Amino acid sequence: MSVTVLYFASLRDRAGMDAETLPADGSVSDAYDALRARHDFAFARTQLRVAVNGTLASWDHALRDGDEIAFIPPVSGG
Amino acid sequence: MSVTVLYFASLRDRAGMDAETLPADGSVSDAYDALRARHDFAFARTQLRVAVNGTLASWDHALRDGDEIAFIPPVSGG
Amino acid sequence: MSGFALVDGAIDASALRARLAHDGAGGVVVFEGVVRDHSDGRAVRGLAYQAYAVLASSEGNRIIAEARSRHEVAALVCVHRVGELAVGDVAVFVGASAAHRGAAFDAVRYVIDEVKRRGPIWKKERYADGDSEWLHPR
Amino acid sequence: MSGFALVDGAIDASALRARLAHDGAGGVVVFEGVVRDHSDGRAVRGLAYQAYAVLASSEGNRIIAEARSRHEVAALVCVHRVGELAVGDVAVFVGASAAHRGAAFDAVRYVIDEVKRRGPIWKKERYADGDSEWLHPR
Repeated sequence: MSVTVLYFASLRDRAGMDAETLPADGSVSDAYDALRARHDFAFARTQLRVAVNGTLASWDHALRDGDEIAFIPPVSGG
Repeated sequence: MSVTVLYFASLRDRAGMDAETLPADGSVSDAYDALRARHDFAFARTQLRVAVNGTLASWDHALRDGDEIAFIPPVSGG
Repeated sequence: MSGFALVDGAIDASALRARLAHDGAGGVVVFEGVVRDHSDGRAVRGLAYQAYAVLASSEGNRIIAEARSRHEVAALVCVHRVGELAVGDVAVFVGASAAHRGAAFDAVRYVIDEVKRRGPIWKKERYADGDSEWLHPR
Repeated sequence: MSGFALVDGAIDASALRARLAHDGAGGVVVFEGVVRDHSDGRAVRGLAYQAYAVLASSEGNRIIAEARSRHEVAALVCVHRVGELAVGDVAVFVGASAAHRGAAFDAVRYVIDEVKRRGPIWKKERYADGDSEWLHPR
């Protein structure tokens, strides 16, 4: 089972990519913890929101094959 | 001694003129009371503000020769 | 730039907006009062505005000064039109620029509220039924 | 008309203003967020905005709907620019028309406040000293 993860702003710079598709299971939390370790992201989960398939979701969302996940760091639009 | 009186909005329509110059003495109040009787103005003094020589003034302002008086009915700009 | 003016022709909102530009200003707020097609349930064809020009200008500039003393804005302008207006015409323009948007919102709102409350300017509505009337709300 | 949109070119404020016109609307309020020449005491040369487009659009339209449910407006639009911007460029436009000006002010302010608070859009500042930085305020 694989999911696609989208990166924005400083997460994108840190990861060095816009997106990646990778094998994953468990929850969105589990995915972030693994990716945080891999890419050395500075943000704790409590500083982020998360979206699944274009909709805001909770951290305990159980991943399904093909899910598109986005981690939303603190915003600064406007 | 004479003063000039400016009329606006419904006061202008009721007086049938933009302005008139007329002999007067006493206070601005006295002038309004006389003009109200002459032109049948609907407004009581308490509904109006008054300006003398382009500046808001009080009703007890004592008229001087050449004063330009304006009675300000309730406003509706904007 | 800042100030109040009466004009007897169309208000050029784009030109006024351009005068608010300021490299230090992160927020621009504009209010435009537009002639509506109805008033108190009656169909409106148009309006006329009349002003006591000398006092409207001094009161308008006093209101601008009050707003500037209360709210930190870079620029603040108000232009009110007089004469005959049709439905959809802009009767009054108020615009502010400011480093922070809250000040721009508050300054514009202060100016339009006070100009409406105190400015020696009067509106005559022309109704679809041919009647017309000066408004003297109280 | 109502709605939220992201654009990657210049925002045409006059064209957006024209879309707010409505014969029943007596008040039009516009907010424009403009790139400032400084930020937190540092000289700014320009900005880049990045958005999560699909979520920014759905959140933006949700914010518009919330504002409409709270404030009686005829039209309400918000357009946010993404990509590279220079000092003085308009980053975001919010405009409302309403029968009564209070509703237009309140709706515009609600939308800009919420878009800034919730919209998945990020700003990268380019400073005069050559440095640049994504802003993640908290």
